[in-house]
Amino acid sequence: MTQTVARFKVDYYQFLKPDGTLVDDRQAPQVARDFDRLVELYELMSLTRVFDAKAVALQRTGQLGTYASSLGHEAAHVAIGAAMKHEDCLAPMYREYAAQFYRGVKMSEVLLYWGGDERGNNFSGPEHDFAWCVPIATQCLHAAGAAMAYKLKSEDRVAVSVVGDGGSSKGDFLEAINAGSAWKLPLVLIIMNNQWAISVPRSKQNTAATLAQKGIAAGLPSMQVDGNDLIACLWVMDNAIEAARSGRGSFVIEMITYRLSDHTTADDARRYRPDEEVEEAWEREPLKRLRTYLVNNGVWDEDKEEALLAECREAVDAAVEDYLDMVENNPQPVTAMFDHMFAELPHDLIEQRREAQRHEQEGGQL
Amino acid sequence: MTQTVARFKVDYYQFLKPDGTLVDDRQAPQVARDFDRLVELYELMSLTRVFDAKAVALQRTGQLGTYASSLGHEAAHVAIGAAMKHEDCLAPMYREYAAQFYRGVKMSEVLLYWGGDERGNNFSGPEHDFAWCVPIATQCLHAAGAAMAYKLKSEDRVAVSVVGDGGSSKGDFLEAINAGSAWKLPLVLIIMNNQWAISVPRSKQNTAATLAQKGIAAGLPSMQVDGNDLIACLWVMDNAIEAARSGRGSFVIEMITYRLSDHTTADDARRYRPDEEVEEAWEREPLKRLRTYLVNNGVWDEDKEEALLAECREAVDAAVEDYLDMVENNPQPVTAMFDHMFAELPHDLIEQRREAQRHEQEGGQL
Amino acid sequence: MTAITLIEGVTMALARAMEEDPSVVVLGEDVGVNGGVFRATAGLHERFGDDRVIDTPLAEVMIAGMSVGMSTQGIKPVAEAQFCGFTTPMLDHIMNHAARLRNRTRGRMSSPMVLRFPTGGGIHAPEHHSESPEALFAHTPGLRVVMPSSPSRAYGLLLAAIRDPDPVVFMEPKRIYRWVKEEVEDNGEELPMDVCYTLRDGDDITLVSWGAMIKETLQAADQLEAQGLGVEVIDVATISPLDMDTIIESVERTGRCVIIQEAPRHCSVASEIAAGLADAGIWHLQAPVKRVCGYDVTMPLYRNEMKYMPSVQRIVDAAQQVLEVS
Amino acid sequence: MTAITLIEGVTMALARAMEEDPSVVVLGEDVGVNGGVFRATAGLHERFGDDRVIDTPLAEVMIAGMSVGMSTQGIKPVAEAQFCGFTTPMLDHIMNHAARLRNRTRGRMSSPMVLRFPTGGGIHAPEHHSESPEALFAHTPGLRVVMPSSPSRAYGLLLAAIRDPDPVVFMEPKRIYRWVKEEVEDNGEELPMDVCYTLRDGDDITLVSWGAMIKETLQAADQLEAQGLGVEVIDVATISPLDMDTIIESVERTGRCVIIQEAPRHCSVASEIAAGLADAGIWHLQAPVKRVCGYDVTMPLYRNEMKYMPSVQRIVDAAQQVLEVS
Ligand SMILES: Cc1ncc(C[n+]2csc(CCOP(=O)(O)OP(=O)(O)O)c2C)c(N)n1
Ligand SMILES: Cc1ncc(C[n+]2csc(CCOP(=O)(O)OP(=O)(O)O)c2C)c(N)n1
Ligand SMILES: [Mg+2]
Ligand SMILES: [Mg+2]
Repeated sequence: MTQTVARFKVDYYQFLKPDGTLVDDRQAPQVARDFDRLVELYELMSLTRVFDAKAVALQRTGQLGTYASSLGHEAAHVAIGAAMKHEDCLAPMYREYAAQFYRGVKMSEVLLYWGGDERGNNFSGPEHDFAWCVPIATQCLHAAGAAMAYKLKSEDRVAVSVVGDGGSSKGDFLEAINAGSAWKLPLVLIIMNNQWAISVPRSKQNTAATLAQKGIAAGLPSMQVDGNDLIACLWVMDNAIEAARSGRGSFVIEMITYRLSDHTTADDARRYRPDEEVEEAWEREPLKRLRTYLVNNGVWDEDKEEALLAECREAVDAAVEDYLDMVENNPQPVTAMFDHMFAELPHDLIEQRREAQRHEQEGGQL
Repeated sequence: MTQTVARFKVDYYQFLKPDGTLVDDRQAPQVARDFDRLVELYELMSLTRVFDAKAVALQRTGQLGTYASSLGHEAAHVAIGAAMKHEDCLAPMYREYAAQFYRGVKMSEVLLYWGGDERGNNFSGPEHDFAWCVPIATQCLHAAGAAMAYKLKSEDRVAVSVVGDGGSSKGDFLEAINAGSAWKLPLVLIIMNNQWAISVPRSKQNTAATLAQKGIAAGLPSMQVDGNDLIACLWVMDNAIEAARSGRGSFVIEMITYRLSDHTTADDARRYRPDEEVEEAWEREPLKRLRTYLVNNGVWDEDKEEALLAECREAVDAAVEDYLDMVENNPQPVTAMFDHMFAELPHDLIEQRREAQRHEQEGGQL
Repeated sequence: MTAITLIEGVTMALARAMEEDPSVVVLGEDVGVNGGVFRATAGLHERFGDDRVIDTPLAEVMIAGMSVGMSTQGIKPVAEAQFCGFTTPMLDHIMNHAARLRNRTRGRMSSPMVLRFPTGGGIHAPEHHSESPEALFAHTPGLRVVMPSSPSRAYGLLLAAIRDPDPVVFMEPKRIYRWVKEEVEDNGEELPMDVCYTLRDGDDITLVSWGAMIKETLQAADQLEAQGLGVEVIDVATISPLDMDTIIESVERTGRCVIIQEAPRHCSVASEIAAGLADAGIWHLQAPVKRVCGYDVTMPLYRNEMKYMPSVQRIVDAAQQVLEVS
Repeated sequence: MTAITLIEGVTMALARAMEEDPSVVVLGEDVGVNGGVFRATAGLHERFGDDRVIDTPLAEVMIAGMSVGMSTQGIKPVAEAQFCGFTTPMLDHIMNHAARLRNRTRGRMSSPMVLRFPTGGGIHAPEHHSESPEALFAHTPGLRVVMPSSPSRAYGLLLAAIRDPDPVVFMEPKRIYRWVKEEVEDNGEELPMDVCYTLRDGDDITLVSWGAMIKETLQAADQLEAQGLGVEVIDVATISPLDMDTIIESVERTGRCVIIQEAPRHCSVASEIAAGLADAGIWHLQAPVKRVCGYDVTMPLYRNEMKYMPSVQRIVDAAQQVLEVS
């Protein structure tokens, strides 16, 4: 005898179409009418895009190390930042700058990090936020741990983590989902599906209809959202975070977007994906549609746009200056690699630190 | 706008009720009428149970190391063995003796293994079958790799792996599911949900309705089956394995059973679970219901039962003798720990091997 | 004050630490109601409840990763790996995060957590239950690695580990969990985590070991002393940072050193100690530095495990070889 | 025959092995159409197709575990970890299965697979891209560990690794992927995986190193030779099993030894070599054995990475210190 014992579904959310009009005026959520918030976030998205172009340029001219661009992810990223409270905890992967800017991380700190200086990780964002995380998907378990800490301490805080379409294949992410379910943790796990994991397309990660359904594995509410639609991202994130905060457990959200840039500046995406795909993806990018929407609703115009871009360029230039000043005029001494290993330097490192210092003074360089 | 983009379900299969009658005569699958097969498997289940009791007794008298009993899992285990072809590959956890016996592993080899002698892993089952696997869930990826090998070589073979309710929380299992989906591997993954992972109950692994739904994460057909119902287990396994063999990808099957014994002989389950739960579980155990069914259908009786048990005891006693003879009269020399490390012993081990040999001759013992 | 075993020292330290610091939580597989497969957490669940003594799903990556996460947010996780062989899936989070968080963030964050687990062979356990992976942890910058060999050191060092502001790997030599009893006062006094412990003084030879091999090392010392020799026995106990000074100071007097460990030899802690002697200790050496180790093979299943581990005889032989050199 | 770089030696060996043995498959993240992030597998996908050059989902545990599985069923996986730092999640399957399968089953099964990955610092990469974890693998019984430092050794040793019936960890020093070009004939000839390679003869001092540090070691040797000293330079190349004989034979002549590695010092390969000298080589030593290593700290982000790694100056200093002893 057969008996169906469980049923599940994945819903997809989109409110703002690529052409900048609402899918359905009557069904649009309240946030679609919160123009102050939308304009504020549009400005941050724009700043992020200007920053991004500058960072790539810095790398091309040898002033920055490898850099991972966030081009095309701005709506999704900014929504993550905007939906969180300061006391919530963000465990990012490595390109969610807009979320971090919203939370207080400075552009110069992002540059410091990619500029090969650990001080970038000692950023101005919430001090309980995690730094950028290179080992893919490991951050998801750190977020689960943070959520567990909040739960144990009865604090009304939520942990949020982001993983890529590629990273969602990794056991760390899948175990984090399970942990969220096991302890009903205040945890929001976001799969940033930008269709590519370096050169590996989404279709090679697995053959499932969605990535969101990974949450079903552990019985978590799981949904897809148009990651280029700020309104949908905000709506989904606001709801998930507040539900998590109020004790309703963990959520899995797949944000569907597109990596418009190379994977990082060390990558050349033309080697593995057709130009047409990228061109087509540009049609759906998040800034243009939001701008159209704001213009259509009379809260944005050409002048504002021009002023904003000028402002962004200025802010970015100032950040670059701060960054370069830091690494050129105030570089870390060799001893910095010792001084943060432990709260108190153990005896063996005291000796090695002395040796390193001596060598630096002798100008010892490779 | 919301749009449902994917729907899933988990079905549960049961044909033979705990009281030994069919749930529904008309819906019973053909195998329910294949009495030759059912009797053969009943005999093997019985043998396994006799073996199991003996192994526990050996451990209690110091003649065997820690032993993991299979008490209560006999139907599920035997169905796994019976559904597979010789050329298929089994990657077991550590208690699926009945599956392995069906595939040619000798009882004396199981004893050798738990008796602390690697020769038990060099067993008489298919030489491409994996040995018992201690690091929980890792075997699932070995099975995925085997399935990949068969696929690459265009061989019509299926890999089968078993993991526990506890083990199903581990990234290895979850990554194996994903691999099965990514490459449409001929892979059948079985979650042997016996309600306990040592002292941790199923409910603490996660709060999902089923464990089967983990397969949905990667879009695999996923189902639950009464793991104490041989007919249902056979039907589900037969179908999954043949579907996998014919190119229809991977399957996730949750078999619901109960660990009637302690976790291993090193465990005392009374510390963490109530007697009533165990007593209640005995009501659903697999042998009795199958025996009733066979008796009701006129293919089994008291005499046969008695003869079978006598036969089983004899076979088990012979196996114990073989085992004891092996470890007592033909123990592995100290050099055995060197001789299988590499196809050819590297120079550093040649020296160490000599040293070990010298010490053994000197009678060097701790 | 009663006489307790090493594992009781562990339990006593856990209880003490949980009592004095509400942020301390114990987590792992079967650590709750069951009290741990070796009973190291026995009684803690009853005493401190579900929120402080946490049974986890069966997922080591998760245990390690969540411990890192918790440790950054004001919780002090004392995570248990059920056996040494199951720490391997934890290495990613331990090596790549716990050991690095403070340095990565220039001190903004840190990962004060303890990973404790039973280690070593000799209890007739299955595969992966009997390994000695201390070198893997000790090779990783940013970790402290500790292995006590007595009830009092188990108590004092575990307290120190839990109170330490950085991640500590605390390895428990399970073969001697119940070897000896010792009077240990539950006074909350920790022991330093950066010194070796000299168990016996002697001027003819230095035997260096740690963990369960201290047992055979002391027995070998007995045999050598019966021959009228002065044997210094050093329990390394704190493997990282390694207190080479104490060892070199001893070898300065004895001129001879044998290092005993259960782990395989290649690139091991014993190698590190010998290398330290080949550098700063070279002028004191009157004989080759011998390492008596597990062989460089997989720990055998239990019928042959004792033949894998250094025996008293092998230690005595090595010592005599070293002593014969004049 | 054309002059090729080290990484081209890798690619040439991969192509050769795939050509001669249809069971060889290459798998990993971005190894397919993209040809690997360093281009080590460039051209292979075009030439051998989807079934032989396999892009995997992003899951290192899976890559390692499936490679073990495949290797037992007649496929020879050559798995790539994209960077050294991402081998950590693979350790469980490599240490607990690949290294053990043959022994576990008394030879019934084995795990002939290769795990290859770029290692070491100096290319201005992000965190976790610049580590030198050879000691972790070398400490594990059952694994061969190889690290070439020249195009010809990359070619010959990788061929040997792929043809070997047991698991081999093949580490590629990415800083010197394109350092020198060398004429290497694609003749299918493998090199032995159990000997050190002596790059220069000399009677005053022995410098022992491997991987990318061979570059600085040779430069240090140049400086020392300019002072009229005879410098023997040994490229260990095959870290496990370690050919101590060649090293001891050299030190027998020179009496002095400096070991240079990028990895941190504690419980490292350098420690093993020094320990070997403290034992079997003790009577030849005329001076302390010095190890010039990465410091026992986390590899810094790129602005300071060169200050972490042994510089030519540090090597020369150590050599001079050792040479001063009379
Ligand atoms: C564990 C691990 N493996 C491999 C890498 C190398 N790597 C860096 S980014 C990346 C692809 C990530 O793709 P995805 O998860 O989709 O995120 P995206 O970069 O597209 O945002 C890979 C393979 C890594 N950083 N960590
Ligand atoms: C990776 C790993 N962690 C921990 C253990 C110790 N251990 C052995 S069996 C077991 C419980 C397994 O429970 P489950 O997966 O439900 O299988 P069952 O024993 O119930 O059949 C544990 C924790 C192990 N063998 N491997
Ligand atoms: Mg992606
Ligand atoms: Mg179970």
